[in-house]
Amino acid sequence: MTELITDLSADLSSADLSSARVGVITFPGTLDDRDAARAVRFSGATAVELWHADAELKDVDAVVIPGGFSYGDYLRAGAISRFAPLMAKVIDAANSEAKLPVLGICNGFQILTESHLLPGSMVKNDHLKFICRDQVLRVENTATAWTSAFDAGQEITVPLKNQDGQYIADEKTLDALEAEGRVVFRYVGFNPNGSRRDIAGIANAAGNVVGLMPHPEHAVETGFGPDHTGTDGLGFFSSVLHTILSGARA
Amino acid sequence: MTNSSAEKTSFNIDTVANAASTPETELPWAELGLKDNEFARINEILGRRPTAAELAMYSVMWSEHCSYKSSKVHLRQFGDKVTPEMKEHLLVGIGENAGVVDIGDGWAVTFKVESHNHPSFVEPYQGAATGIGGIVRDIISMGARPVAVMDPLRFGAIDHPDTARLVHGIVSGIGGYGNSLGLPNIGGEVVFDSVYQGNPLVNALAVGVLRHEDIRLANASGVGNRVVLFGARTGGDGIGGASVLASESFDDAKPSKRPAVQVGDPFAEKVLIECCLELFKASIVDGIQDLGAAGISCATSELASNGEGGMHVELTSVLLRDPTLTPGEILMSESQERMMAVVTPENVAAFEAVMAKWDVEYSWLGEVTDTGRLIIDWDGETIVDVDPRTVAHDGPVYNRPFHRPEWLDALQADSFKGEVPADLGAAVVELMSSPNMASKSWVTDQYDRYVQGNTAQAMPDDAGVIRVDESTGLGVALSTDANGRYCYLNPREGAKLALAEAYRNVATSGARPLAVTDCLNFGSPEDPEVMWQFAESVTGLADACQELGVPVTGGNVSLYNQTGGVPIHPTPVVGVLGVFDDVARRTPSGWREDGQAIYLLGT
Amino acid sequence: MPRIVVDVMLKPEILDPQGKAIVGALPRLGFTEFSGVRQGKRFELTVDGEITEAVLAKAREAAETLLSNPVIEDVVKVEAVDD
Amino acid sequence: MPRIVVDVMLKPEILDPQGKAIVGALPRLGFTEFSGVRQGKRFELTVDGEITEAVLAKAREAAETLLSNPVIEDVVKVEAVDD
Ligand SMILES: Nc1ncnc2c1ncn2[C@@H]1O[C@H](COP(=O)(O)OP(=O)(O)O)[C@@H](O)[C@H]1O
Repeated sequence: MTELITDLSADLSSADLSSARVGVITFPGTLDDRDAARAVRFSGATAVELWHADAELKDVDAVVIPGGFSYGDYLRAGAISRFAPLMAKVIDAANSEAKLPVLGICNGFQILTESHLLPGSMVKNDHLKFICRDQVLRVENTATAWTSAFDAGQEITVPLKNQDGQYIADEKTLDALEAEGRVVFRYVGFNPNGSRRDIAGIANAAGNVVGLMPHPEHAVETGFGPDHTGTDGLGFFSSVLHTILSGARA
Repeated sequence: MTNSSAEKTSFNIDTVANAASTPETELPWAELGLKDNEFARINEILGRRPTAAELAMYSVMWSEHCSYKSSKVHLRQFGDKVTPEMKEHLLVGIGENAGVVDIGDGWAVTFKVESHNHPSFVEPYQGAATGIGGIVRDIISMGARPVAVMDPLRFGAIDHPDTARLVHGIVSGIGGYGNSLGLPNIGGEVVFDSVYQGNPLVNALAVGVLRHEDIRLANASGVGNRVVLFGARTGGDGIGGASVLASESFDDAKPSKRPAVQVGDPFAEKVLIECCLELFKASIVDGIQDLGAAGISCATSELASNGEGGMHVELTSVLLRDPTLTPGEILMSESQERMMAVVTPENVAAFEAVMAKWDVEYSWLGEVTDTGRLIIDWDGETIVDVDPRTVAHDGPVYNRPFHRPEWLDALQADSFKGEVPADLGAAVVELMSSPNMASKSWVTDQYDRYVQGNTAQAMPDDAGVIRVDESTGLGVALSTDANGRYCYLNPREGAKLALAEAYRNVATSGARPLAVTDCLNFGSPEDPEVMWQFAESVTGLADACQELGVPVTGGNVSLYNQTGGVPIHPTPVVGVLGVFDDVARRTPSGWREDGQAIYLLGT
Repeated sequence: MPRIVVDVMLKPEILDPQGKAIVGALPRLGFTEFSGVRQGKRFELTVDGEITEAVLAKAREAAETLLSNPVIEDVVKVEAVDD
Repeated sequence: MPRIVVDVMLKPEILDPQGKAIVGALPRLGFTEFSGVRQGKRFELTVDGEITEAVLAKAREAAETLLSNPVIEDVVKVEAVDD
């Protein structure tokens, strides 16, 4: 079993860590919710189950919108989920002064773009097929709520698996994202889906909302991640723990 | 739930009373695939002619696919050759939707392989997709959470013009459905051989995990318990061939538009999985059965005959996608993503609450009775009144003639007589670049192997490995194997070798092999030479299972895999399941580090 | 630019999971006017030059062979547009 | 049955991977008449009762909010048909 990880100062007890509540939303058709909750637990925080039809966010300090095929990806990936009652709460909380940290992974990223919390959109992979592989990413921005545990420019390997993963936006939006440092992750070595400018993940202007196509929650445990060893995904969850405990919301 | 189908129907209904008073009515039993002796037997069982609806039920349930009428006499060996030690870990054996094996610590696994060969030839994407959907429902109906799938595949020659259509359609169908369900694909096979040109083999294996106390069986007991159908609505899917039933009174042959192809809805199935698991967790359902081939005919007759009583159902309560369906068609429909359950009256409200949460449609069809009869009404009038056992279990059994093919001696004598090539290096390269040896990552990269976070091994390893218990590392290994060419040369030894290969793959991963499932893909049982291949293969497999001490817990038989009179090579696909006390001990295939020593074990 | 529009829909008797999901979502968004939804495909083929009867015939052929799957879909329209 | 047809296409400036694949496949099948292909979506909404101007307005609203994503797609048609 992987030991608890955190890059926080040593005097924090695990009780302090577990006081951080990270919500994981399940929509009909969500697949990676239990994996995301496991990743949250490994970081030491408490994972809180949220159901798309819930009216309240249950006092969570951060939210993960996990991957999967919510509503079958029918119509457009994320198009129907975006209208879930709980999403209205997430959108408000993300835009509020408290800047609730929100991470959208794969289908979660698609839901965030459909919700206009993040710009651009995803279309079918340029090769039109589903692709599952261990993918190298470069962390381009370590100032977001979800990336502070990484070093700038660090290369990490996490699984990628999607069918509609080609990130697109108009040139103006892309230029603005680059200029504002909001491209958070880029594909390295191989662009698996034709995404513009090799973009794998982006953030909103405040840096509390991050979306990416690859799956950090599948790289948190030795033996079950990339090449049976990789645990690079843990950094996402320890980062948000840091964000929460360092008093962003205190 | 309200239902509006009753008032929309306007055909004449063939009731039991009508059948009794009109014995001379011509019935389309031959068109429905029944033989004259079988039709005579139905008349004898009922003591009158069957109604249209009864004819529909018997014809689908007595088909080769549902009744195993040609294979049954041979499959008995799987039971007869089981020793008490082999049964030690067996919680549920052959006969239920899938076998269940004890893996310790109160955990159990259920697994099964099935074929969807013919539908995949007609419509590759949907055929393969619904193949995954069907086997996964078998696993759910045992009370388990599905945790992985595998897909042993056989295609025709790689350069044949039709092969691309099949390969790309089938692979994306398996991925499209399995990926959407959140089931890691942990292994399979891809073989190209021209014998499979008109008969690709699309076999699908699913495995699920459960606690011992969660095992659910397909039986309807407890008089007064309610019978409910839930999931997708019933459409005309899969009854294209039986369109003679479009006219329930057999006089006005109206042309019917019935889709021969079923389209899968993986989203609906994913919701169904979660919804069933919630029902199991709260002990809301007493009996449960998935709807596959033969749809409601199969579910009602099996549930009723496995219980101790009978069942009374009102068919107009079935929610329909197509309101023009006749009762016979509703009974035969193979619409996907449906389940039938038995619920005590006290649990009705709890059941409805779970359906509401997951937004799943359902309708109460009737209840369990103590009459020993399966009674189906249409708007209050009885259209089926049968002993359910006669439908589900007492179908015809054939001892079909078989004999060893005369050409076999010549074939076996035709051994390799060429020269050993001087340039072995070139030979190796040539071998490795053949489509059957080359890397399969072009297939497996289209499958999700990470979802659920418990995959300890998948492609390119010899066996897939899945963790079952996160706290202890308890897990299982699975491998599927077959070699049609070996079986063609010697079906008995070929079947043994298939088991031996799967067994070795599981053992080399570090697991202890425990149980077997098989999918027996053969040509026509009416061909005595094919029947011989079948009999020999089953004997070989049963003997080898006894030798290795692993029982067959379930599987599937797929016959009539032949085009233009030419059968495929006999292809018994064997799946072996093994157990790990801790999957951290798994051993991946291939060299990992420089400097390691290489040993060759065995003979 | 002269174009040919090809519309393809699933055959009416075939299940349309996408349409089903949309029809379920509409009332939740306050749209109660629609009792059913079917989702199909629309292709726009660009033609360099004039759309003659021969070109249209080719488009019809492409619609039946490549753009639709006759096992489950119908070509409901092949038509020249110019705008 | 009265229906409303909604057509949605990717915005012209957005590369359409499916259209591109089709345009590549056409010449291989002997279709050389078409220089470009774009693939979009066609929805058929069934209405129980009459298609009034108010119902059409609702369909337009559904088209803009749910059936299309304005970031990448245009609603090219919302129209009543009866056949
Ligand atoms: N259709 C398939 N689906 C999933 N995995 C497959 C499929 N075909 C092959 N594989 C996997 O790819 C790997 C290599 O397969 P193969 O070349 O057949 O290996 P071997 O010859 O050692 O059996 C194995 O892990 C196998 O399970």
